[in-house]
Amino acid sequence: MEKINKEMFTRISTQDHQVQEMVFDTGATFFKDAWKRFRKNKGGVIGLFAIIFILTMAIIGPWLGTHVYNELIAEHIDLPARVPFLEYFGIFDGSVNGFNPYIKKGLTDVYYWFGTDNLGRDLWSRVWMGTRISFFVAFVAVTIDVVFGITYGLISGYFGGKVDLVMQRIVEVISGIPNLVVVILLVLVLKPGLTSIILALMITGWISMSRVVRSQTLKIKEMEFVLAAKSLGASSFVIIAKEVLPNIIGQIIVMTMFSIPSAIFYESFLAFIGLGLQPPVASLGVLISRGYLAMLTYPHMVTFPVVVLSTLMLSFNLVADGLRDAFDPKMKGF
Amino acid sequence: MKYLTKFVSLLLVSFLIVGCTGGKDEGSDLVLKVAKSSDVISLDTHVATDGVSFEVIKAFTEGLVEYDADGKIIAGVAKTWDISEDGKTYTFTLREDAFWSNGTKVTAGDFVYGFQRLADPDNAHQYSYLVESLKITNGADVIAGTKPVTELGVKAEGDYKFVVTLDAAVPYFMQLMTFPSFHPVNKAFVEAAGDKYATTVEFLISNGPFVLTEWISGSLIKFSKNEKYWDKAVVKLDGLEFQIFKDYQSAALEFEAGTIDVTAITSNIVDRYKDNAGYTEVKLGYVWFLSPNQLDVTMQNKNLRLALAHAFDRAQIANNLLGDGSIVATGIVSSGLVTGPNGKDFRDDSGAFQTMDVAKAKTFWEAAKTELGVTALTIELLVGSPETDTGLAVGTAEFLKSEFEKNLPGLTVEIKTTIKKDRLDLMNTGGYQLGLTRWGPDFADPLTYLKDLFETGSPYNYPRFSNAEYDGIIASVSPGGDLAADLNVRWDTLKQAEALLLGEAGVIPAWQTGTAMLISSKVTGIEYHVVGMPGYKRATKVE
Amino acid sequence: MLKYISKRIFWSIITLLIIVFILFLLLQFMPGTPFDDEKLTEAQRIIMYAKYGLDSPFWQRFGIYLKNILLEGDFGISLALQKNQLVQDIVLPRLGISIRIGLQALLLGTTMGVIYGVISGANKNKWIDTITTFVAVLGVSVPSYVFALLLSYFFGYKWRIFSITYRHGAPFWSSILPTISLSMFVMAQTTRFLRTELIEVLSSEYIKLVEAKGVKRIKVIFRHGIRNALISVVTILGPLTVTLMTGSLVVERVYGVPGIGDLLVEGILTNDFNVIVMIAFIYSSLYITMNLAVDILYGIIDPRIRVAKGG
Amino acid sequence: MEQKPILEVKNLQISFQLNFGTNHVIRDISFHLNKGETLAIVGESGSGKSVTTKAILGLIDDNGCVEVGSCLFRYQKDNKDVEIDLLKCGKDYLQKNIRGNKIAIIFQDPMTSLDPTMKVGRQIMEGMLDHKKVSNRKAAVKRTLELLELVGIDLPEKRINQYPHQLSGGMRQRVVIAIALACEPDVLIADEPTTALDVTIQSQILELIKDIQKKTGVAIIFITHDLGVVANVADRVAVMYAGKIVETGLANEIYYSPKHPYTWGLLSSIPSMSGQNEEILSIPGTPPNLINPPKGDAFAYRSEYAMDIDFEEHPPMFQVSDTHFVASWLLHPDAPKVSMPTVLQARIESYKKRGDQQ
Repeated sequence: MEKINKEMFTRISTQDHQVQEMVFDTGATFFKDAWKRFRKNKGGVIGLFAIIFILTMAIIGPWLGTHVYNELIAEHIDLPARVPFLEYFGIFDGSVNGFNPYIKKGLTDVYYWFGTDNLGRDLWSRVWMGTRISFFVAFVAVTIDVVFGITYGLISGYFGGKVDLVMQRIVEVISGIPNLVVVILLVLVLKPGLTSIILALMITGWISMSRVVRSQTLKIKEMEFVLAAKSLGASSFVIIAKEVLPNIIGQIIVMTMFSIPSAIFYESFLAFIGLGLQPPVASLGVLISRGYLAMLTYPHMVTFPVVVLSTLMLSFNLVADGLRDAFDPKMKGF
Repeated sequence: MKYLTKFVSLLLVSFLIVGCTGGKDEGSDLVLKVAKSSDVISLDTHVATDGVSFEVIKAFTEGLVEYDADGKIIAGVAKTWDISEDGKTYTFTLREDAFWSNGTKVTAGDFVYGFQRLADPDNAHQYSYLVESLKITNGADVIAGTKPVTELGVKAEGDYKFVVTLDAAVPYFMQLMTFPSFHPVNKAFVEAAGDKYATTVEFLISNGPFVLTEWISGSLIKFSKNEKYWDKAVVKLDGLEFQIFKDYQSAALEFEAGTIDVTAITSNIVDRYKDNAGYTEVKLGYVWFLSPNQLDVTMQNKNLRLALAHAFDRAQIANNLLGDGSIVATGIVSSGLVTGPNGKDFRDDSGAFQTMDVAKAKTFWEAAKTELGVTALTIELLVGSPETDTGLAVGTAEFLKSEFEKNLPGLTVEIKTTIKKDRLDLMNTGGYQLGLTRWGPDFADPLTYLKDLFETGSPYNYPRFSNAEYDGIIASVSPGGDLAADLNVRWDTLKQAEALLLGEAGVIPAWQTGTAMLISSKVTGIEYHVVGMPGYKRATKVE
Repeated sequence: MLKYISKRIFWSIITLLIIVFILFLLLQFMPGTPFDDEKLTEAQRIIMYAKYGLDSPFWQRFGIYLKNILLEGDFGISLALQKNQLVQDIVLPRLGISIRIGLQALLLGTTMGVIYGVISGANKNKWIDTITTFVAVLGVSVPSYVFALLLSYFFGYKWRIFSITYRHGAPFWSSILPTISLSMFVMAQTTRFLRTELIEVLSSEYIKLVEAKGVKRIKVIFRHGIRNALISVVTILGPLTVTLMTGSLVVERVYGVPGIGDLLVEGILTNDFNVIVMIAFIYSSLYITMNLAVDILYGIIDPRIRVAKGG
Repeated sequence: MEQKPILEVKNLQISFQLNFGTNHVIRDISFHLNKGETLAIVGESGSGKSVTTKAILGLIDDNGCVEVGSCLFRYQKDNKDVEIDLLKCGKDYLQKNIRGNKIAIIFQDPMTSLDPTMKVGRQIMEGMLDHKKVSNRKAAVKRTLELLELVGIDLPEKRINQYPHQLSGGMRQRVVIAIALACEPDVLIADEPTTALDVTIQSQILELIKDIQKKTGVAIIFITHDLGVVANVADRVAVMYAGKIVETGLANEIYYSPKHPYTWGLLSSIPSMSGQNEEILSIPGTPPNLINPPKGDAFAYRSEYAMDIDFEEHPPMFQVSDTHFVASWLLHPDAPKVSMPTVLQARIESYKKRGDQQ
């Protein structure tokens, strides 16, 4: 108070002080905000790290091991996991059901970190290669079905009316057939293999994306800024690309994150019933289905791919959850 | 994970509280419980083609003759039988105390009807070709539809005399009479049942040691002892149960728990049970082989086929990959199938072919490359993916790929997996290069392989192997051929034929299946055969 | 309301017919035939084709099939799995098993899901919420067959508590593991959904007003929160049924449950067309009926919709 | 009037924890409510008026926190005078003794403030039954019917069994009021009770509230952003801006001789009641963000009367009369003399006239 003096009571123009106002910009900071919120979500962050780790391992993992990928060594079949150093602690020491095949076979300085399969192949490199393939299948399938789903949803939602009616009938019919049935039949019709699986996943995967995009589009197209753009004579394409799409991008990203694990699951299920990739190419699903047959005897064959697969799916879901919360304005603090 | 376990336990507890009473199987006395990996496809003796169906049919019907435990032919519905001097007429005298489970007598007419029904082209029964291989008079014409079924060379002389006439002497005739397709069929019952015949237990009658009492699709096939069976004194079991376990591991666990008496196990889990008291390996007649399709230009190259034939380690497949009692197939005719006039098994006597020899394989490979004018080659290996009874077809294919690529530099093998039906379709229509397939013997004679699979024009000739000399040899040893009569000469000629076939690498045998079985020590008397179905008639079990 | 329902039913039937057509078309292109067998000759195959009417042109076949289904409820006979048997005779007994296990799973899953969802939603951001949320994420992300493997390994094999496979003699006892495996996803999904709903409901104005009335927190949650949140849980019953169907394909295979999921896979692997179409038909009708039922149910339990439509 | 006020808020500071930082929503406010009177708290949305009242009942969201301050509430419990600090007594105590029972609240939007799945009758009865104000259900029904009648709902027997969505907005708000009155509270907080309603319904509800106060003698805190609404209802008015009270006084003082430029702004922005084409002035700009509250007088940024000091120091409360306080440097003796805009002046004159006529 002591600083108060008469001069301070001169009236001034408000413009001089406008700069002090906190300016909240939308748009560019939208993702920054989302990212900030996402970072607070422990599950999401852990999931993100797990995905990055698994992805890294899928890229470099096969070469980290000491064995050649896909090499069959008949003398080394059915070996459980054995890791140097850890073996002294009684884990990963290569024993199974009470005996140690490494010792029995005289392979004293052979180490397979994840063990070998029934053809004597190194599971470490197969698991990571399998992860790579699962990733690949999921990414390609999801990328394509996301693009298709978005396009479909945008058109259906934006143009509405008869277009929407017809397009939604089509969606209704397609979604009436259980996905798995369609996927199995398509894979068979197209002959089992990588391309067929991707194609089959694609054909069935876009539905949910298109639904979300459509409902969001319906909401957004009634909003004032879109109506304004319309009245200014902007073309539909411009409106969709510049006004609608940027506003539903959050939802799209979240949906995409949810689609990836489901694609991975479908692929692994196909493998499980024996309709997977062409051997010796193996995805996680293939490894699980093969390992499952020996679960009683050599549980390591199924354990490692199951752990990786489950972790991967879990992580994607955690990240998707985190993103959803981050993008969802409803969850905003206040 | 730890939490998950806790959580699951919690779930369970809550579920248990909701109220459940653990149902246990009711303990019936002396019921043999057998685990099967697949369900019955058909109970109709003529429609059935698969192992489980035949095994079931064999348990509730009986043919003219049967195998005993050692594979000798013994009386069935036929008390005695006479073979004419020229070996072309078989006269069976049927026992008069054989009854169908509905009380009617089993008569010669039932056999006549059964044979005719099998051969009837309208039915397109898969095993009708056996009528042809048996050289039953007019058989080929009836199947082709050019003569009515009544012209087939079978007749009933009264109720208890059944006569079959053949165009030529067939050495394996009696063996085939044990085959379920030649079991009697009750005409009146079939016609009364119409389309429903053999589709459910109600529309079925039996004349064998057991009666089928319950068939729950996908889970259970139940038999009880047939009180009307003529030889019921021999049947010790009160009942028989086939439980269906899609997964061998579950079956094995049930075996451990004592709820199952007999189960097969796959190589994947053999290691776990090798030391089990109940562990047995049963040799089966199925031979798995690589079929090089000679409609394919590349596969027409003999050197290539030979290179492949010598380039892989069969012992690894049989002993390490499978390890379930499977053995190396040194030739196409299975071991234990037939014993020759010299008292030797055909397999041992004929010798080992296409043994692994990498150097030799490489030589053939070089020659093949030169002839084909290539430095590198890609071939496609067709394999059925979920082949139910052999989970390991794909694994074997992967092993073969690795062996071929390792030993024949420049060769790339692409594995093509597809469902079994599609694999067979492709092999039937010739749309493949190299296929992994199998053949089970239908009767105890080398011809079951050599003739049916590799004679020019045979419908089962997947490799499209065609060799005039070979066809000549096969014709000469086939029923009615020049050399068919002299058993010693025939034997040697058959060996010669196999040598020719395998020398050409018209086919590349890989292994002969064995099945690792777990049979409870309480059980005795189940009869397993290389050809034909297991017999449960004389099986027994102590409590 | 009645008009709405009849309109929905009409469209459902149209949808079903289109689905049957699509399946028929797909099956047309299936590789192999139901008759491929090691020992069946080409000539015999042609006879078989003629015998079962598979040699006639596509439209004619489809017409006959449609006529048989619609007029006689006849789905044809099995071509490969259980030869010559009426498909409905094979499918219907198995459908019972599948539905029973499905319902058990639905019941267990939604019950547990509601409990967890309420615990989690009412204790938002507390440790118990974190745990239940994590379990729920685990439930939706781990494939059902992995659960099936885990459960059968530990409970069936390691500890020998439950039967490892479905047994006809003990239909309930041996269906516990399949039920649990199947219910995991339902449980997780319900938990997640209910949690979100409950949080939203609990943060709504009317809950604030109830709190302002001085009603106890626990009463607020039970009397108002759950009541309102549960209404929307009904909407996910439709999608959950689909999940159960998909799940049953997997779980029935692992546990050897002789249900229709397992039969469908077998049918597909053996090209048994009639079996495939009938099961897919059942699945689709179940799904469509379920969606319709959910819509109607939603209208019944939510007074807002109930009256809006009624008046 | 030497009776102690029934409710006394002192130096209240509330902040909300957000992802980006702390939002200082309430920045040191004090006010009191006397028995039986109506206090209007007026301010733009976001000025913190709702938060204040929610804080009194302990209803602020989980991320909100009362940093400093007290809220003394005096009431009778078992015929004894009790004085407690509502901010410190714990949620259980609030729930058992205060909420609904002694202090009731009416929310802004009747569309969202009723449980859509419960019949209105049950919603009204809920509070009485829980607080044991009635002995049994039958009595509760009887009381509910009375309440419905009191709040002016016709056919109460029918309405009692209806769901909220079957009622119009005005009726719903009447139900909400009935809920609030169910336990005969000492204080009624009306949080913008008419904002979401049509103009005609608005005045009906206002009349109702006035009427109820007459009948029951309940003290009312009336929160609004619209000074016009409370003109006929309020005994005293407190004007809030950016988490602070900037001007408080008797209704007449605020309406007829407002001193704070913000109050001027608010008064100017009241839509004309006379229906003549008067100039309506709106206040330029938006309220400041309170995560980083501006230094000095928060309103200065929007005020055309801003002075240098406004950006340095927050003004203290200058007392104009016994009841009239203003937080503006303009009342500092050193400040240049400014007077309210002429438009407003004209308006006030017309109000006065009308007021005299009435």
